[in-house]
Amino acid sequence: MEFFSNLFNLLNEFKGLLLVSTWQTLYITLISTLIAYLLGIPLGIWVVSTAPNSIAPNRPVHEFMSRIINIGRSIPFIILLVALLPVTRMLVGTTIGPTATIVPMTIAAVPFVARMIEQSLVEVDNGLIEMGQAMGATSFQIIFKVLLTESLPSIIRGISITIINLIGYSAMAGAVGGGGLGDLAIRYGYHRRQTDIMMVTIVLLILVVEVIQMGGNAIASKIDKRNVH
Amino acid sequence: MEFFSNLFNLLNEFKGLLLVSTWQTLYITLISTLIAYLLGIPLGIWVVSTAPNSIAPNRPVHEFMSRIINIGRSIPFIILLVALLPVTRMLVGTTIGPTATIVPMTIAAVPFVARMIEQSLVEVDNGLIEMGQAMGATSFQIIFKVLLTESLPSIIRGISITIINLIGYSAMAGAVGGGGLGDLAIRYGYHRRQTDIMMVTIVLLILVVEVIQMGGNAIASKIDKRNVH
Amino acid sequence: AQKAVTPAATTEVSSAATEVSSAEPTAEEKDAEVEEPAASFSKENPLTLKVGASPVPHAEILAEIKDDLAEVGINLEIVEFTDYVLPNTALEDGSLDANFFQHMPYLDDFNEAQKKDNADWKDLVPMVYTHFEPMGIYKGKATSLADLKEGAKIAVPNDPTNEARALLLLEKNGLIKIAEGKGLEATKLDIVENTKNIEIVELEAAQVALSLQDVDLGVINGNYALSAGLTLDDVLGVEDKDSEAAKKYANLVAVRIGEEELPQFIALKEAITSEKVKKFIEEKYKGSVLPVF
Amino acid sequence: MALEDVSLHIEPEDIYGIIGMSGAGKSTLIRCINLLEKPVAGEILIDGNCIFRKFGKFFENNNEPELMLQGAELRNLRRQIGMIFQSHNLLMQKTVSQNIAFPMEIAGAPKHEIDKRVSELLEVVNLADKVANYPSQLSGGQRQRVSIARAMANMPKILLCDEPTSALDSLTTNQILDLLWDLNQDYKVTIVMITHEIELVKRICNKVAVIDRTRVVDQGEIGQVLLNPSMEITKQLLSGSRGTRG
Amino acid sequence: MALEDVSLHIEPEDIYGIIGMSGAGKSTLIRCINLLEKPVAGEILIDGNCIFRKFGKFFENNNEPELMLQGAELRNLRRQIGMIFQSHNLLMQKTVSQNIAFPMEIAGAPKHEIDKRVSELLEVVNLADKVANYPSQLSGGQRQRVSIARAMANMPKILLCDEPTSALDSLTTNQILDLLWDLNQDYKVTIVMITHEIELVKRICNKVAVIDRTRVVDQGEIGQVLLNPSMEITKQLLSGSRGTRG
Ligand SMILES: Nc1ncnc2c1ncn2[C@@H]1O[C@H](COP(=O)(O)OP(=O)(O)OP(=O)(O)O)[C@@H](O)[C@H]1O
Ligand SMILES: Nc1ncnc2c1ncn2[C@@H]1O[C@H](COP(=O)(O)OP(=O)(O)OP(=O)(O)O)[C@@H](O)[C@H]1O
Ligand SMILES: [Mg+2]
Ligand SMILES: [Mg+2]
Repeated sequence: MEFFSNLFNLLNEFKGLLLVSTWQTLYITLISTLIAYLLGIPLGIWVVSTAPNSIAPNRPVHEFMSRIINIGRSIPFIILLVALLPVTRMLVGTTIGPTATIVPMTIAAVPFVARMIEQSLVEVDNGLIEMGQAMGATSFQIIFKVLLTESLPSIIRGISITIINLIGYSAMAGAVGGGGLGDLAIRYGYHRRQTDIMMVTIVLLILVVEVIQMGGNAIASKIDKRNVH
Repeated sequence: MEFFSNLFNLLNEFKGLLLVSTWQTLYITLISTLIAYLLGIPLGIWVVSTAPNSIAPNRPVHEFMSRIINIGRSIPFIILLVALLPVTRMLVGTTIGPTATIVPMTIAAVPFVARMIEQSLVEVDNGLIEMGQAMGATSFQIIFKVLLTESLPSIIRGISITIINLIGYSAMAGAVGGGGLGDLAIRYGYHRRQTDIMMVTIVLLILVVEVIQMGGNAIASKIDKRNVH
Repeated sequence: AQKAVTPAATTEVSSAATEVSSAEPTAEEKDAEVEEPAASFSKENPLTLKVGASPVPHAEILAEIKDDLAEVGINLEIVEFTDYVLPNTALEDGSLDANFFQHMPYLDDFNEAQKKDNADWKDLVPMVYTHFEPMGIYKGKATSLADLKEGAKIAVPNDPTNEARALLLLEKNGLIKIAEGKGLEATKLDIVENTKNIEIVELEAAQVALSLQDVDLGVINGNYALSAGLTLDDVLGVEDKDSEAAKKYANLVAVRIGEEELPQFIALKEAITSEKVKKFIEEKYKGSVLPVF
Repeated sequence: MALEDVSLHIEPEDIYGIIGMSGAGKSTLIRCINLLEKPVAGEILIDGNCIFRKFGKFFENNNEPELMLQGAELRNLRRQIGMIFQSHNLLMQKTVSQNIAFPMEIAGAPKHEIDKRVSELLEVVNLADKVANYPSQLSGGQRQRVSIARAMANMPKILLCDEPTSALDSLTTNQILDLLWDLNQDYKVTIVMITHEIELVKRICNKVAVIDRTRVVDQGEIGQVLLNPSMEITKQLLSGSRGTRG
Repeated sequence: MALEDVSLHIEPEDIYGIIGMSGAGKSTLIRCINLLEKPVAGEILIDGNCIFRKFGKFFENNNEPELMLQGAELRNLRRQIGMIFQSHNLLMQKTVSQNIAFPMEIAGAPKHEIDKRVSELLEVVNLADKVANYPSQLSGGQRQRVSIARAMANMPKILLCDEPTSALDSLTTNQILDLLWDLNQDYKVTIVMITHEIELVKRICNKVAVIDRTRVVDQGEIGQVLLNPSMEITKQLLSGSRGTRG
């Protein structure tokens, strides 16, 4: 009884903050994911298709892209964030707050996305690529009409993994005023040691993660036609 | 000229710290990856094989495992780290230093690993699972002799992605004196604004990431027999 | 140009203001600013003030005066940071109007370092000093400074503001010696004398209190000690409130140079140094945070 | 895709042919025998033992209990049934010999026995020189031969063959047919074979079933069904092979 | 896997059969024609145009420049060559009609034309009821028919068929052969067809090549090669189909 009335009071007191933070988490991660995929898909495709024995082998380009991706993945997030401050300011006019967070989050996510895309694309049956080539498809057509369509379910599963990874990053971005549930949990749970509000925040985080994971899996299974009944 | 002599002095001064940090990064991430895979592979297999229409459908178990994974992925790393302090102390006798870092790193990595394994396993051709069933294989045999062997190249690619992700986490593990290159870059380069040492550290990080990514890709290509010439 | 602080304007205007002040304002212009009456905001037409702050105790103190400022037409927006670099760069570039997390030695050092890399850097200056967070040496496995054994482990915060301070406190208590002239730049690499072969373990500031069991001693910020449930019984050495340190490390609200006397900041200064805040700090932090006004 | 109204009687030691047009339901039918496919309703008996029974309310005997072999019982049954898949289903990451060894490993045969049997089978299907190759390095017919060898590895009592020689030339087909014949004669293996080459049925089967649009339309001794075809579809399948041009 | 000593002369409007034992190199040979496989040395001409030339130092004419069609030229050539793959190679995530439409989309045909042609082809291969199904929902023979329809979608000038009827019953096989025959007669399509059923070669091919262990051992007019076989392997392939038992 007392537990529930305490919880109720807590929720009442922090309602606004919790709502805003949930919104911020969704806003930051979904927008960054979107932009990161817009940039990461071409990058991933590029690095896969220029690989030796792939559809458009080009060793220098492949190695260059691969190196760029690796560099992107090497730089600790907080350092990337600071290094990008001028870019962030230029793009969104401020360096703090959820919107400003999107810039470093996106840049940090792009190389990860590229690797996830690579992971999905290399699984496509070589026979299908040959089929495309035999039909006279350009590399571009093979990419769009064979590789991407055939690996779509796998790419979707990768998107869930990426979004949830980015939710983790967004907690770090909280350090610089980005906000969001992860940051809220850290500030209240870790810095202020208010375990109750931390718990509520983590429950919300779990719900968000749950929805994204279940949604991703459901969509992937639904669109996957390799095993229809 | 001056640049090089400066660099030389810097390297000389920080030689010890750089070496130790590189070692710490490798130690922390490789051990955590190892343990995380030992735990994450069974978890991933379990969640995949109990899924509807899979080899051993079991809705309650599947949902329970899936939920556990999602919870693991929801909790911000720094909070997980604090929550695990008692466990860490119990397991390694201390809560500080590189070895203590391995505990939260591993726990944070396990659910990620499980999802990466899931991502790889679901790509295995259904016809092969049927083949195993038709031969009278147990679920266990199908898992080991069909699913895991057929998806091994993809799993190896996933391991590179995971290790590199964990290197990112290890930068955060600086909170408990875990050390490592990421932490060094943040503390000296970022907090103390010593750009030169930050640069050197990041170059080392890039090298580590490069070796892991190239190694992973090379092994994956080598063991993949779907396209041998 | 600084007059243009209209009610509707928030961040954008502040950044415009920054650009103008970079044009080396003359003395006359500065005077003009000071003379500007505080009529640009009111309860009906509130002005939003974005202040970056650390969660504890800074953001909590600000939360305490939020209502008071609303009374005079200032909508205080608190942006919490757990980082010590971004609140300064964000203030300088106009993303914030003020910040509240640091002490003067750190701010000086920061301005100094930024100017080295960036000729356009505009100094940030203190607007009001508020409180002091005494740092203490707390018992871990060891129960006194005297019987510290050879090779003992001492945990210190790993951020630059706190690490150097912790090392200086250890120096003051005769445990180590730090190289001359390092001051707040000091890290464990600058220890020149270490007779007991003490091992310095660098941890996140909030973490030190949680890992006390695993080290011989820990140097902890007062507020973190408080939230970890540590009491005065656990303290072996502390920066006391009347010491040099108290003055030196007094926390401050920083603003961009030339804006110290803007009416909204004067209002903020009044609110944050009120009797009410003093009482709040004393009651809430029980001596681990001390008001300096 | 459900089969309708299917009732086959395959006796031990039969070589039972199944013919029908593409898409008629031949593969589906054969997959019911080892329960890879679960019938909606009906009854399957092997050697007199019921392995599946389920009757809807429209059946007379709907009071008999439902039954479907599960777990270890099902696995034991399946280990005695070899299967040649229409789409081969080879493990792409395993060599030819590892693929052939697969069912023996599953059944827990000792290593030396596996090695011995695998080399025998490699000789039999004429792939001794490809022992260490991977399926991606094989021609279509070579893959099919690996699949045939694999199905025989465990000395099954029943062999389900889904178009086992569809990718093989006439010489190799003959060898495989000889092999099936010998298995049946010497080891009393019951063979169920789908094929679209009626010649093959005539040559080695003793019984045949004709499937048309998910129904078994004719079945019985080979002479009865094929030499005096009573059903239209059987006549067409037979005449189809006579050709219209040439 | 390199073919050795191969020299084929396929004239426009030929229906050219290729026979040989499993693993002889038939698929490899046919894949050289559209350069999916790159020969180590040799020369390939289509319609008198050289698309590949490379001679090692052991050849007489090693002073002729190396040549291999690339980029847009290669793609244009390939768009005029239809191919039926031995392993079908259907897009698993696309429906039957999308698979058939694929080469036309690649060639940039307008949508209404694609729709029209796809429904024609669906009728031709008898899959009109499967138009919206995915390959995983098809039987083996149905998949093969999708692959056949796809190869014909673009009205190719050359049709490479790698065992196009291996999974089809005699009735359907006849329909497909009629179709190939009509294409050849009405639209002057050159057809190269691998098959292991010598009957088929006899029925529609005018020329045939016999491949044995990576070499072309015999080739020429059908009557000359098959009716009076001079090579041992040809005799075996012919006799193989006569059967040894029955
Ligand atoms: N990727 C490869 N690596 C090595 N050898 C290969 C590879 N692909 C094919 N081969 C070999 O080349 C030979 C010819 O193969 P090909 O596929 O051309 O045979 P085929 O005549 O079409 O046989 P089938 O009738 O069985 O399809 C075979 O012995 C095969 O094992
Ligand atoms: N997963 C599925 N979903 C829906 N329909 C299916 C599925 N699998 C097969 N079918 C349909 O069931 C029918 C019978 O298929 P089956 O594979 O048994 O044919 P078949 O007689 O073996 O033909 P073929 O000689 O071409 O292999 C076909 O019409 C096919 O389209
Ligand atoms: Mg079939
Ligand atoms: Mg072939």
